[in-house]
Parts: sequence; C-alpha cells; structure tokens
Amino acid sequence: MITRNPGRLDFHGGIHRPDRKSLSAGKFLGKVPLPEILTLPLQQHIGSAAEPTVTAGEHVCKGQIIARTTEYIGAPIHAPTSGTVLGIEERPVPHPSGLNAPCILLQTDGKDAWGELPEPLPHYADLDPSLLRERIRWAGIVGLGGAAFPTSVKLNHGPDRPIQTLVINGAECEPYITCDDLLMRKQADRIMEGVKILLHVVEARECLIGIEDNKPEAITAMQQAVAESGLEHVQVVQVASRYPMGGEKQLIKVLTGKEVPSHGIPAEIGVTCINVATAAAIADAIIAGRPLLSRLVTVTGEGIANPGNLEVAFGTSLSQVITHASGLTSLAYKLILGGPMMGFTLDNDKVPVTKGTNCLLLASKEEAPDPDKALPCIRCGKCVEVCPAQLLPQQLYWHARAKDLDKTREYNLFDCIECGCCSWVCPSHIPLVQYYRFAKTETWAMEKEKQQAEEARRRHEARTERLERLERERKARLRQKKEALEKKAARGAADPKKTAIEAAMKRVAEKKARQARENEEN
Amino acid sequence: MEFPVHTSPYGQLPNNVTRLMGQVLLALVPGIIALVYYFGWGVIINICIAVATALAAEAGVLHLRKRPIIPTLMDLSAVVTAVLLAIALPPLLPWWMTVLGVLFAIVMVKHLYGGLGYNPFNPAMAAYVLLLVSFPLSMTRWLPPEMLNQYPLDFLQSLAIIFGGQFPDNLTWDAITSATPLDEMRTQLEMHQTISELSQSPLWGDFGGQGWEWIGNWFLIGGLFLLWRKVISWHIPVAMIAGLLLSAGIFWMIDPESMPSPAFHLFSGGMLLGAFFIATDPVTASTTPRGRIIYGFLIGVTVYIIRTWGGYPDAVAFAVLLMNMAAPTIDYYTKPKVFGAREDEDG
Amino acid sequence: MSYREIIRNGLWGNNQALVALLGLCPLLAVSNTLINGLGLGLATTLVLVLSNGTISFIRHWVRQEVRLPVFVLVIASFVTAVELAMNAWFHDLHKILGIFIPLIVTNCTIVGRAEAFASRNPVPQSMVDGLSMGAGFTLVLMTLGGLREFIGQGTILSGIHLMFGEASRALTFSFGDDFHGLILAILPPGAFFGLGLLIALKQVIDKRNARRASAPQAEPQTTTATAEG
Amino acid sequence: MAKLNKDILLSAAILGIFGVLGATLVSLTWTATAERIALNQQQAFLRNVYKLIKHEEIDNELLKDVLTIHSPALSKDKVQVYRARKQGEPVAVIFSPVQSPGYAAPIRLMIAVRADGSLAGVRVLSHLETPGLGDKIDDSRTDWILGFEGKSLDNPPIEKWKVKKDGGVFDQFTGATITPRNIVATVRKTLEYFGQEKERLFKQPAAPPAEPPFH
Amino acid sequence: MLTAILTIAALSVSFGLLLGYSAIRFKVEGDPLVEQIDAILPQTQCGQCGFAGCRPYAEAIAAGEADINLCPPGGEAGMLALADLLGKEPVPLENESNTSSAKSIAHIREDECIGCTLCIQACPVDAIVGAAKQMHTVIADQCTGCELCVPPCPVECIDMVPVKTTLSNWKWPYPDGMEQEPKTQEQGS
Amino acid sequence: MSEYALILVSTVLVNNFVLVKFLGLCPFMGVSRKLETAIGMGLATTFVLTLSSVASYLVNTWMLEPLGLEYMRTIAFILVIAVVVQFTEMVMHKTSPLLYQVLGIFLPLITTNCAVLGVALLNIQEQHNFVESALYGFGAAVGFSLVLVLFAAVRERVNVADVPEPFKGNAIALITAGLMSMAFMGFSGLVSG
Ligand SMILES: Cc1cc2nc3c(=O)[nH]c(=O)nc-3n(C[C@H](O)[C@H](O)[C@H](O)COP(=O)(O)O)c2cc1C
Ligand SMILES: Cc1cc2nc3c(=O)[nH]c(=O)nc-3n(C[C@H](O)[C@H](O)[C@H](O)COP(=O)(O)O)c2cc1C
Ligand SMILES: Cc1cc2nc3c(=O)[nH]c(=O)nc-3n(C[C@H](O)[C@H](O)[C@H](O)COP(=O)(O)O)c2cc1C
Ligand SMILES: Cc1cc2nc3c(=O)[nH]c(=O)nc-3n(C[C@H](O)[C@H](O)[C@H](O)CO)c2cc1C
Ligand code: SF4
Ligand code: SF4
Ligand code: SF4
Ligand code: SF4
Ligand code: FES
Repeated sequence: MITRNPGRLDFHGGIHRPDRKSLSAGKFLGKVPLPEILTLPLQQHIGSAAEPTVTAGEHVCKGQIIARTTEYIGAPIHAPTSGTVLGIEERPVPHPSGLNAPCILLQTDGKDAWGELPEPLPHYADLDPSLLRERIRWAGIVGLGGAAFPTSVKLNHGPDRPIQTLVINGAECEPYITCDDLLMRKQADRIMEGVKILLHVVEARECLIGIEDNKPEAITAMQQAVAESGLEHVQVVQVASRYPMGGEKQLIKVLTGKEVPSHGIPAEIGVTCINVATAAAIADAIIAGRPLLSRLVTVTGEGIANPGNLEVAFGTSLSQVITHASGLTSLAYKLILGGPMMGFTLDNDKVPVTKGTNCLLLASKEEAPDPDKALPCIRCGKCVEVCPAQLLPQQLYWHARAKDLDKTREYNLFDCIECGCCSWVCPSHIPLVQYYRFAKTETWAMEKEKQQAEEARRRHEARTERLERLERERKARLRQKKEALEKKAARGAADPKKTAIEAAMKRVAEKKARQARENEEN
Repeated sequence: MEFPVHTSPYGQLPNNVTRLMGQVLLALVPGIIALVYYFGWGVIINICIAVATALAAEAGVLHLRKRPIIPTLMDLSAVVTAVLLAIALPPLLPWWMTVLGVLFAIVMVKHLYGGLGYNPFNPAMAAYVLLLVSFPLSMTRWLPPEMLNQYPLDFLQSLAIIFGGQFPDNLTWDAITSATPLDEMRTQLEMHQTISELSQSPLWGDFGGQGWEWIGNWFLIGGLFLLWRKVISWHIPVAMIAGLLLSAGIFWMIDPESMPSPAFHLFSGGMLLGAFFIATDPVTASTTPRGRIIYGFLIGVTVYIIRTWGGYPDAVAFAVLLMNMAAPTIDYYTKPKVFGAREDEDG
Repeated sequence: MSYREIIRNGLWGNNQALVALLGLCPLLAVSNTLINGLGLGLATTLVLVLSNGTISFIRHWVRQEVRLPVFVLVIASFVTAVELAMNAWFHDLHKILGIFIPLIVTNCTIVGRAEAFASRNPVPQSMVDGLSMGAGFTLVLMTLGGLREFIGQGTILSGIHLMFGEASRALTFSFGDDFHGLILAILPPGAFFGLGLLIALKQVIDKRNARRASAPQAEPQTTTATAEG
Repeated sequence: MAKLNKDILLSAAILGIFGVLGATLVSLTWTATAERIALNQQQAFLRNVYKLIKHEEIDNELLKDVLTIHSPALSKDKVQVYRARKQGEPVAVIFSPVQSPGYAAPIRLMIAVRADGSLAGVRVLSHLETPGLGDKIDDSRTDWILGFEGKSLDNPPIEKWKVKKDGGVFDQFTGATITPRNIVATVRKTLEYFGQEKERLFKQPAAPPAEPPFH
Repeated sequence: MLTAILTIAALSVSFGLLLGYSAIRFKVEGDPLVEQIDAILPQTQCGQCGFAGCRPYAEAIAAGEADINLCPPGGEAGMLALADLLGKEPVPLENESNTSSAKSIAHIREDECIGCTLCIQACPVDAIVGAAKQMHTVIADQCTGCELCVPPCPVECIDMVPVKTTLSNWKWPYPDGMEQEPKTQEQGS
Repeated sequence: MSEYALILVSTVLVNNFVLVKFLGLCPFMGVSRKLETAIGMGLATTFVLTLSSVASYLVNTWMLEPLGLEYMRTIAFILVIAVVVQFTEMVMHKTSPLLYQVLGIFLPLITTNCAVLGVALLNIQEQHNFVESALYGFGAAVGFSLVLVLFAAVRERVNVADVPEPFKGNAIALITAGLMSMAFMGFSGLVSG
C-alpha cells in the first residue's frame, strides 16, 4: 500500500534544495575489483576502536574476524577477502580531522576464499531475539544510513521500552546520493527479508517504510515487495522530498506523529529507525550467515566521468573507486565524503571506504564553491525558520562564537543534528555548523577535563592527608627517639628532601621567567 | 590529487546579505516615487545627501579600524539605513542636519558597536530621534502634499533651500510649510475640536491625511513584495498593525469624536513604512517567532499610546527604539520549545 | 600607599567618574554647564575631605553591623551643615546648586571612598585621598559640563557671574542668540554619550601611555614574576 | 546570653553617640543660619517682584500681607496672593505661583496685576518646555513675556486675547503655538478672576501661611 | 535644639538595637564560595598561582586577597569562569607565556631512571608509581602535566611530551578567517 | 484610583528614575553585566526602595513634622535607609550567599543609591500621602528594575559584539544607556496631560 504522507504530520523547518540525484540514480556500475591491499581502520563507527586479533604475516580468510571489541557499543571487523596481514599501521582514514589512525593492512591473495561461517538461520522466526542480536553483532553491522551506530545495540531496546513501530528509513534526503534508491529498486526483496527479521527481533506491531516522493521507482518496487510478502502491518509511506526528511527524528515525526524526546532516543517513544541498507545487511547475516564486508557507494558529481553506484569492499581506497567510475573529469574540484549537506571534504583520495561511506561526491567548482568570507550575523532568523530541531541557531552561534559553552548548552546545542540547513540559508554565509561542532567537541573535552580535575583533586587530597599522617607519625616517632638518641641523626634525614623540592620549585620558577623573557624578546 | 577542504554544507548558498539589502531598497522604490510626487524634489536630494554621507562615514570608520572597506560597503546596509532615514526627514531639511543625522546613525549607533549585525538600536530611527529632539522646529516643518501646495518648488529651488536656506522671492518658511496631519490632529484635539470638525480641513483625505494615505499604500506594496520574497517574515508587520488597530479600535469605539479612527492611525505618519521596513530591521528586532509577535504588537501599542497621550505627534521611531531595547529580553523569555522538548523542561 | 600614588589614583588611575563609575547621578545631572559642574564639584570635594577625615578618625571604634549607618550619618551631617551654611552665606551660589546639594549625601563616591579607603587608612592619607578623588571628580564634571554646554547651547562659562560675581560675566563666551546647538547634548542622553566618549578617550590615552611605557618596563615585570613563582 | 545583650547594646550605643554628634552639628548650624536663610529667601522673592512693580510704589510689608486662594477657575493648586499697597491704598496684587498647562509639564508663573486691572507684568518661575521651541517664554531667552506689561482686558479687547494664529494679537513662536497659547489663556483667566474678585482680594484680612513657599 | 538631638539619638539607638540583634540572629558561618571557586580551578596543583595548590588559591580569591588571573593552567577559560562566578570584570592573564594550549604529560625514560623516588615525592597527585631503586612510570591518565617532577630528577630522565591528538580526542577547530573573533572585555583602566 | 495608576505610569516610564531623573545610576551601570544578577538586584532594590519610602514617610509625618524638625530630614531619612539596607544585607547574607556575593558591594551602595534618598525627599516635595508614598517608591523601583533588566540583556549582547577597542566595557555601556534614555524621551509629556 502506498500511503501519502498525511499532511497533518510534518516536521518544522527543513529546506528544499534542488537535487542532483539524476546523475547517478538507478545506475549500477558493478563491483569494484579487489585491490592488492585493503586498508581497514580499527575504528569505523561510533564507540570504541576494535582490538586487532591478528598479527603481521598471518593469513586470513574472507569473513574471518580480524579485530573485535569487548565494549558494549562496538562492532567487530571482518576480512573482506582472503589474504595476508601486512601489519597494523597508522594510515589516513576518512575523518574530517584528516588524521592518521591505526589500520590493518591486508594483502589480498585474489582467491577470495571464504573462511568458516556460522550456520545460516533461515528459521529465525523460531529463535529468540537475543540470539539474532548476537548474530547481528557478530556480523559487524552498523547503521549504513550515515551514523554507523552498532545496530545490535540499537535493537537491544530493553524490556522496559517495548517497540511498537519499526521505521525503515528509505528517505535518502541528501541531494546526489542514490545508493539506497538503487538498493530499493533492485533488491526490495532482500530489504523485506531484513524487515521481517527486524520485526521479529524488536517485536514491533507495525512497520512504516518512509520513502521520499522523488524516488517513484523505489516506491513501486518496495510496494510490490511488501505486497508479495503478504505482511499486513507493513506500509510504504511516500513522504515529501524535503531535506532532512531522512533524519531519524524527522522521519519518525512525519510517519508516526511522535517526537523523539530532546536528548533522547527513539526507543523511548516505542520506535526504532533502521536504514534500508542496514536491513538488507541484516538479512544477509541471518539468512546467509554472512558478515558485513562491502556496501553500495554512490560516486557522483560533475567531477566524475561516469557517475553511478558501486559495490565496494571495505578497505578499498577511494582512488580505486574513482578509477572504476572512469576517473575524474577536468571539473573535479572537491572530494566530499557523504552528501553535500552533511559530508566532509578530504584533501586526498588515499583513504579507504569504510562502513559509514555512503557517497563520494566529486564536486566541480560550481557545485561546491569555496566559501565566501562570512559577514556578521544579521539576526535575520532564516536559520530559525529552517532548523528542524527547532533551535535558535543564531543564538547558538552567538554564544559558540564567544566560546560561552554553558550558554550554548542552555540553548540546547546537543539537540542540533548538524543537518546544515541553517548554514545553507544563512545570508551572511556563516559556517554555523562548524561553530556547533566546535562547541560540541569543546564541551566534551571540557567535561573530560573536569572529570580529570575531580580525580586529581581527590588524589591530591588523599596525598596531603597521607603526608600529614606520616608527618604526625614521624613526629611521634621522633619524640620517642629524641629521648633515646641524639638530635642530629633525626634532623638529617628530613632536610635534604625538603630542599630538593624547594629547589625544584625554584628551578621551575626560573625556567618560567626565562621563557617569559624569551617570549618577550621575540 | 590534492583537494581543498572546508566544512559543510557545500553548494551555491541561496541567500546573501547584499541581495537582501538590495531587495529592501527595491521595495522602497514605489514609496519613494510617491513621496517625490507628493512632496517634491527635496526627498530625492535628501536621499542623495544621506547615501553619500553614509558611504563616506562607513568607509572612514573602517579605515580607522583598519578593516577592509569595499566588501563592507558592498553589503548595502549603510545605504538602507541612509535611505530609510532620508525618507523619514522633512523634504526641505537643511543639508547639514541630514549629514549630522547620518553620521550619528552610522558612526555612533552602528559602528561603535562593531558595525553590521551588532548594533542593538535601529540606526536610522536613533538618528531620526536625535534630529527631532535637537531641532524640533526644522523637523516639524513639512511641506503640504502636492494637491494643497500653492508654491511648488522646482529642483533648483529645493536645492537652494536645502543647501543655502535661500527661498525663492517673497516666500518664507511659513508660506511653504504646513503641519503634518498627525501634528494638526494633536493640536486641534488639544483645543477640544471634534473629529468631525477636524475632518472638514483640507488636509484630510479619505482615511488619513491628503497624500499621506497614498504614500502609506505604496509602502504597503513594497512591504508585500518583501514578504513575498521572504526578506521579512509576517510576524512583525502583522503584529504591529494589529497592536495599533486594536488599541485605536477600542478607544475609537468608546469615543469616536475625540479619538481618531484606526484607519486614520494606520495610514498616517510612518506607520506602514515602519511596520514593513523599520520594525523589521533584522539586526535590532526580536528573532524568535513568538518574540517577534510580542515585539511587533508592543510597538503598535506604544505608537498608539505616544500618539494619543504623549508629547510627540508621531511615535514610530520612539516605539521602535523602545522595543529595540527590550528585544534581547523578549528573546530571552521566548525561546521556542525545541524538537522533542520534554514536559518538565522549558524550551 | 604614598601620597603621590593617592593623588595619581584620584586624578587619573582610579578616577571615580571615569574608572570606578561612581557618583554618576550628580555627575550626569549637573554637568549641563561648566559652572554648575564646578560648583557641585567643589561642594562634593569639601564634603569628601571632611567625611574621609572623620571616618578615618573613628574607624577603630565602629562595629561591623553599624558601620554603614554611622558612615552615612556622618556624611549626612556634614552635607546638611554645608548646605545650611551655603544657603545662609553664599545664597546665590546655593541657588544655582540648590537641589543638587542634598544629592551629595547619596553620591556613591563618598560612601565608596569611606568604605574603600578611609575606613582602612590613617587620617592624613584619607584626607588627601578625599581631596584628590574630589578633584578628579570635579575635573570630569567640569569637562563634561563644558562640553555639553558648548555643544548644546553654544556657550562656555555661562552663569559664571552667579559664582564669581557680576564682574566675571565678561568671561562668558557665546555663539550668539540665534545659535541652534545640538540640544540633545544638554538633555539626559547627551550626558550619557558625553561620559561614554570621555571614558573612551581615557582608554585611548591609557593605551598610548602603556605602549610607550611598556618598552622600558618589560624587564622589571619579569623579575617580579620570578619573585612570585 | 549576657554577652549577646552586651553586643547589642554596644551597637546601639555607638550609633546613638554618632546620632547625637551629627544631630548636634546640624542643630548648631541650623540655629546659626535659620534666620539668614529665611531672609535670603524673602529677598530673592522680593527681587523678582520689584522687577514688575517698582520698590517705591510699595510701602506695606508685602510678605505679610498675603492670602491663599484656591480657585479651580484659576489654577489647579493653591495660589498665594500678595497685596501691594501704598499708604493703605491698593496698588497691585501678585499671584504666585499660577500654573499654566505647558507643552511638556505645567508652567509656573508669577502674574502681577495693578489695581486698575492692567498687568504689571508676568514672569515664568519654572517650566520644562522644549529647549529651542517652547522655552522662548523664559525672559532670559527672549523678551516675549515682557509683552504682557500694561495689557488689560480692554487692551486688547477680550476676544483678541489669543495668539495671532488663532486670530489674536499675541505672537506665537514658529513651530510652537501651544505654549504661548496656554500662557495667554492663563494670564487672561487671571485678569478675569481679578476683575471679579478685586474688592475681596484687597479687603480680606491677611493670612500668611506658616511657611511661605518661595520660588 | 534639644528635641532635635534627642529625637535623632532615640532613632539611632533603636536602630542600633535592631542591627545589633540581627547581626547575631543572622550570623553566617563558613563560606560556600570557596567550594565553587575550587571547582573551577583545574586542580593541577602546580603552584604557579603562588599558592600551595588550588584550594589555597581558591580561599584567597574568596577572601578577595588574590586576583582571578593567576592560574596559568586554567587559562583564559578558567579566568572567565571565575569572573563570571564572582561578577568581576575579566582581567588578562598574568603569565600569558605559560599557557601553551597543547597539554603535555610527563614521561620517564625508564631505562635511564635510577629509582631515586625524588619525582614521586614531588608529584602532587601521586601519578608516578615505582619503589626505591626501581624504575618509575607515570600513569598517563593521572598526570596533570604540572612539571613539578621534572626538576628534581637527578638524571634528567623525565620529559614532558605533548598529548597526541587521536580520533577520539580531536576537536573541531574554531572557524577561522571569518569575521572578527570576539575578544574578552578588558577592564576599564 | 486613576491617580494611583498615574503615579505608577509616571514613575515607571515617564519619569523613569534612572534614565530621566538620573537617580540610581551607579548600580545601574555596575550590576548590569549579567541578566540574572540584574534581576536579583532589581528585586533587592524594589524591596529596599518600597520599604524605605514608607519608613521615611512615617518618620517624617509622625516624628519630624510634629516636632518641627524638617531640617533634620536628610539625616533622619538616610539613617532609616541605611538601617533598612543593612538589615536586608544581613538577612540576604544568611539566606542566599550567592546572591549576596554578587550583590555584595552593591547592597551598601543601595544606601547611597540616590534613588532611595531621592524617593524619600521627592515624596515630601510632592506631598504624597501614605499610599502614594508606597506606590511612588514601588513604581520608582519597578522602573529602575525594568531598565536594569533590559539594559543587562542588551549588554550581554553588546559584550560579545565587535566593539572598537577604546569603547569596550563602560564606554559602550554608557552610550547604550544614552540611546535608551533617548528612547525613553518618547514617553515625555505622557502624564502631564
Ligand atoms: C552515544 C549514543 C548512544 C546511543 N545509544 C543508543 C541506545 O542505547 N539504544 C538505541 O537504540 N540507540 C542508541 N543510539 C542510536 C541513536 O538513537 C541513533 O539511531 C543513531 O545515533 C543514528 O542516528 P542518526 O544517523 O540519525 O544520527 C545511540 C547513539 C549515540 C550517538
Ligand atoms: C540530517 C540527517 C539526515 C539523514 N538522512 C538520512 C537519509 O536520508 N537516509 C538514511 O537512511 N539515514 C539518514 N540519516 C540517518 C538517520 O538519522 C538514522 O541514523 C538512520 O536512518 C538510522 O538507521 P541506521 O542506524 O540503520 O543507519 C540522516 C541523519 C541526519 C542527522
Ligand atoms: C519634539 C517636539 C517638541 C515640541 N515642543 C513644543 C513646545 O515646547 N511648545 C510648543 O508649543 N510646541 C512644541 N512642539 C510643537 C507641537 O507639536 C505643535 O507642532 C505646535 O505647537 C503647533 O504649532 P504651529 O501651529 O506653529 O505648528 C513640539 C514638537 C516636537 C516634535
Ligand atoms: C528588512 C530590513 C529592514 C531594515 N531596516 C532598517 C532600519 O529600519 N534602519 C536601519 O538603520 N537599517 C535597516 N536595515 C539595514 C540594516 O539591517 C541595518 O543597517 C543594521 O541595523 C546595521 O547593523 C534593514 C535591513 C533589512 C533587511
Ligand atoms: S545544523 Fe543544527 S542548528 Fe543548524 S539547522 Fe540543523 S539542527 Fe538546526
Ligand atoms: S541565518 Fe545567518 S544571519 Fe540569519 S540569523 Fe541565522 S545565523 Fe544570523
Ligand atoms: S596555578 Fe592553577 S593549577 Fe596551579 S596550583 Fe594554582 S590554581 Fe592550581
Ligand atoms: S607526573 Fe610529573 S607532571 Fe605529571 S602530575 Fe606528577 S609531577 Fe606533575
Ligand atoms: S551617585 Fe546615584 S547611584 Fe551613585
């Protein structure tokens, strides 16, 4: 059943941005051939980095776990193909910082030989959800919709938060990106398989599949798959094309009318939101017993010769993906990972594709011009009109600019989903989102520092107390000794230490003064 | 290959300040044409003096502060300030008063706070008040509208008056100027005339003063253009007009003989210009949606109060400044409810 | 604290009007002409010296909980006495300053100095402090008054005869009767603007002085830092 | 408890002592100055009066020969009426202060009317009119107010007791008609009042107020 | 005249009684402010403020004896937080040169360490472990970077190494090259 | 009744103590850096001002006038005010230490806040009765608090604006106050009728 988005359910704000999906829509360019070396970052998702379970020189099979974590929020990493571990080294990773991070380097052997896999679970319906969650966790599945949050964690909503509605996110609201669209067009059955499993795992009563109305083929395909599955309580809902319709909170609002509480998660209102590709990956893990080894990636923009979608094994470098899409055009100016609204630029194409990589946008200068110099905020309130989180972006900016972190929090900084709508409409071209990201990371760091300071205070107090106690005891002992022994001996032991510390303090002070002088002179 | 980096979002941003200000200027054109039609060349001369002074003053300040000059001048905000001030001034104001007002607006009220975006008070209105308070005589010398004007002045004559204070033969200030309808209304009401007696006066048109009511209409058209182009949101103008009509309506119903009708208030003085162009100055207005409604409404009510019982015939400038002052507080107390706000938290 | 320092503080460094922002009410209210400023400044200085002296003298006997009432009592007594005396023997002067004189009681500078200086320092220092603070205050009052008078009504030293007799009338400068000043200057907003501009001017001067002084002073500064460390 | 009480009493004593000292200082000054101050005030008032009526024209003790009237027709507040006489004969009365509505705030006037019903003169005691516009009524700014001297209800005729703009004979100021219009009206009302009450005003026995409100 | 003096005397005596009484009735013990100030200080315990650790400095601030700009580790942010709490004007930091933004922690070159325990005694937060005559190690998580352990080491085997930026502690930079960054207000003098 | 309303309108808006009458400026400039503090100060002042307005009325009517001691007014009033303030200070110190810390130096200044003595003296000058005195004190304090709070909110914004170096701090604050006072001129003539 196609249901049109009922008008009364809508989210505040958002923008209409002319989309360029036609560049790549519906185009599947096949699999990128396995390169010689795969680079697999140990941290590919929210949560803690995985610990390697292999060492240099070890031979691994396709699908074998090569890194895992004991932390709850985490996912293992599998070898995307068979080959030999070259080592664990720092390599550039797809991250806005442009930093290097530890990666497992895997020399592929071209055999692509599967290792031992767990048995498939086609009769999942008879199994306990916890068993299935375990399998999903084993498969290393994280959200493929962008945030890369470990899916097994998300599915473990706990008995006190029963899920009524499963929301399947097929909105794909970012301009340019079409990988979910392609998946829905071509593999609707696989997605439906995943939906069935998910419905069983979260024990939801209904499932709503939200798809933006600019993807009619995907809607038809999904609708057909739903009809074939014969599931009454699954509905395909056509939603308006408005960015960021695909944002979890926005889609849930539009589909169910419920608002995810501020600072909360969907489970609190009995909803869970899963991306279509994630659902398909879950189907693989349960039905075929296969872990997550590759994903669909959109390669698009005026800077690429042959835009389209590719299936890419994790660890393949972006340059190989680009080559497979027939290389760059002369227009290529910027390399953006993700969509133009939320993605980030990279200064080189040597980084690997990871689980969170959904799009490679090779933008021309016209598509992604260099930012103008920002003007001061003129408080026009356009950002307020478009903010889907219903924040006051200009106030957030005002305080973030002044580095007043407390105030930014008072204005609900942490409800900002970094969608970029505000920056988009701002007539002063202020990089608003960057201010918020700055304020967020700064707040986190400060929080951590505070904890450390607290710890330091505790330790300092403990130490002071201990020293005082020792001093008391020493004095007591001294008094006793004094009666028996001569005074000299007792004094001698104490003084050198004191002088040492005093001398230390003095040296520090001198050094500081010296530095100060040097700075002065410079 | 090396690629340049910067943060999202990427693309040609749809808005920019220069375009915004440009649209405001464009929207002012119909009103300005009407003003020139009814009040002659002085209006244009004032605008030219004001714009030139504003640009020079802004360039001067930026030079002193060692800031880039051309990009800032390009944002056109100083031009908007200058034009808005100029069209609020009497058409034959001596040139140096216009210059003084613009200098005050640009230097004191705008750039001492750091320039565009930082000033808490509306520069044009602050300058208007400065001039009104300092030169009440010159500032209340309006020309009669075109149809009542016995001595229409040509361009050169206007120029001579503005720059040299020289009148064409045997004319004096008293001969060529007249009170504005609002001023007249106040004076006459003070002498216990009734509204019906008053409306016999040749100054009166259909709802407001002769000429004035039409100028109001033309500004209204410009304002609708701004609304359509989404340069301004509806909240402030609608709330401001509602505030005025409501207060005027109540008192008019109580005593129609000594209280002018809401329509008179709406189409007199700077009301429509104020509602669409002045109270909406984004920099100095309230920015939250609820705040804007309160802000606009209070301006409307304040205008009515001051017009009716206060010492000044028109009050748009004062009301706007008063609410500029309150805007940060209004914003503070009208933070919108965030998405998913919980019951026990306030936005 | 040396006398030099006290005087410097009063006149410039800690000028009550420009830095501490105390005594603003009379400062802004009375500074519409230079002469008014001078008159009020002198009266304030007189009270300031007397009250600082007295309070310093009695500082050891006053208990915490009644400190403030005692201080204001002392000040109010002096002010009232000064006011009565002026009314009797300098009637004309009293007439122009009339309503501003009782205001001296509530001039924040006076209690401010009593609290901050006189109650902690010996009598001679306190009186010097009172004198220099008063002088600093008077100077600002006169400057502001002169400025506002000049801009607002185009005169300087108008009303001087009320203070120095008819003979001094000749000193009044005027642009003439048909000069239209910027009336705003003598209205309340003008007072605020004027003081704001004076403060900015002081900051400019301070900055320039600091820049000039910073070169030779760099050395001693680092040594003090060492001593502290 | 004993200690507490002692503390309280000590505070009281200290404050008390300073109260006594302060009060003594002020009382002494008051005693020394009270008379002079009163005298000064009277002289200031009289100086104003003598600008309107020559000193030689009066021989009675003006400050004692005073009435307080309260006539809504004349002024909202009480008005003092000083009666000037020479050798017992009525010379003039001085109404002070008479309130006239101003543009911004009430204007307080001193109006002196001769026994024959003509004006000896009018002075503005205090006003808050707009500088540059309404403040031209002040004799230190223009001579406008002197124009009342010698006028009476027949000169000009009563229907001409208006500003020129309203068809009368009195000047207004450009751009500020309200202020002069109101003053003219107030002066006219005072003259009318005098005309009606002349007899009574001079006859009624004096009743000086306890504390004359000098201005 | 006597009435005047007596009246004022009576008035002041009765007020004196009232105030004397309330001085006792509303007596205030302790000072919660010190806690609040201490919570803002970074607890590095380095003594650069001229006091024997953070708490004494907090006490001095609360008593109005020390300015709020003496703590280099707290940096400008700390000073601003103090200014905010106390309602004072922000003042520029005293020893600006020491506020290098990159935090360092101590690292002992273990093969050179002779196990003299002098560094252990110098460390205010017990962040160094080891026993006499054995090599010592800095617990990275607990080191506050105060540098107090560096000078006492007789063989100079302690280095201050900057903390490395990783994906987990990387921070988005403050947007630069944009419009003017606001500076903190300077005091009026 | 309308007379009372007029007193309120007049003191709050038309003859605003701070911006028009120039009374109470020191705390207005001093305690307006933060909105929260300004609100606290506004409350404290409202309390003290109303109380001392009433108290000084009582002292004047029942003590000074019967005894003919008008010339002792200043002393008696300031004494009353100082005691009211000192009392408030002690109570606040006990019950709200943080507010005390923030308002600390300004509480004594409320004593010398001209507004307080101003109210007491103006009450006499305008010959207010008991209720009028209370209202006058209250209205003046509300007017003071109103502009204080508005001013504080504006200042918070101005503090992070790109103000030229020499104008940072007090200078721009005074200019802001000047513009506010200019805006308040709009109310002039509102009450005189
Ligand atoms: C720190 C963090 C903790 C989370 N904890 C949970 C959780 O306990 N349960 C859950 O279902 N989802 C959890 N989520 C997932 C979010 O609800 C959300 O689905 C995920 O962040 C992806 O959303 P997005 O792509 O819209 O940002 C968590 C997310 C984050 C960032
Ligand atoms: C602004 C914004 C836009 C998003 N757009 C999409 C989208 O178009 N499609 C999508 O699947 N997820 C999108 N997401 C991520 C979803 O919020 C959510 O994390 C995801 O649907 C959860 O599914 P997953 O955990 O399986 O990825 C977006 C997130 C944000 C913050
Ligand atoms: C700021 C301002 C102050 C004014 N002050 C006065 C004044 O003090 N006295 C007065 O009569 N009119 C004053 N007016 C003018 C009156 O509004 C009104 O225009 C005038 O009295 C009518 O006189 P006209 O008929 O000569 O124009 C003032 C007007 C303005 C705008
Ligand atoms: C809709 C709109 C209205 C404006 N109104 C004014 C105004 O009333 N007065 C003014 O000085 N500037 C106005 N401006 C220009 C600009 O915002 C103003 O100069 C800033 O206050 C300067 O910082 C306006 C601009 C816009 C976009
Ligand atoms: S980035 Fe944040 S503040 Fe901006 S529109 Fe999106 S949610 Fe709102
Ligand atoms: S859109 Fe930009 S200029 Fe407008 S209010 Fe928001 S941040 Fe300011
Ligand atoms: S300088 Fe700072 S960190 Fe070091 S002891 Fe002092 S307060 Fe603590
Ligand atoms: S290890 Fe050294 S630098 Fe680290 S806290 Fe201890 S003494 Fe300070
Ligand atoms: S002088 Fe009036 S409050 Fe300070």
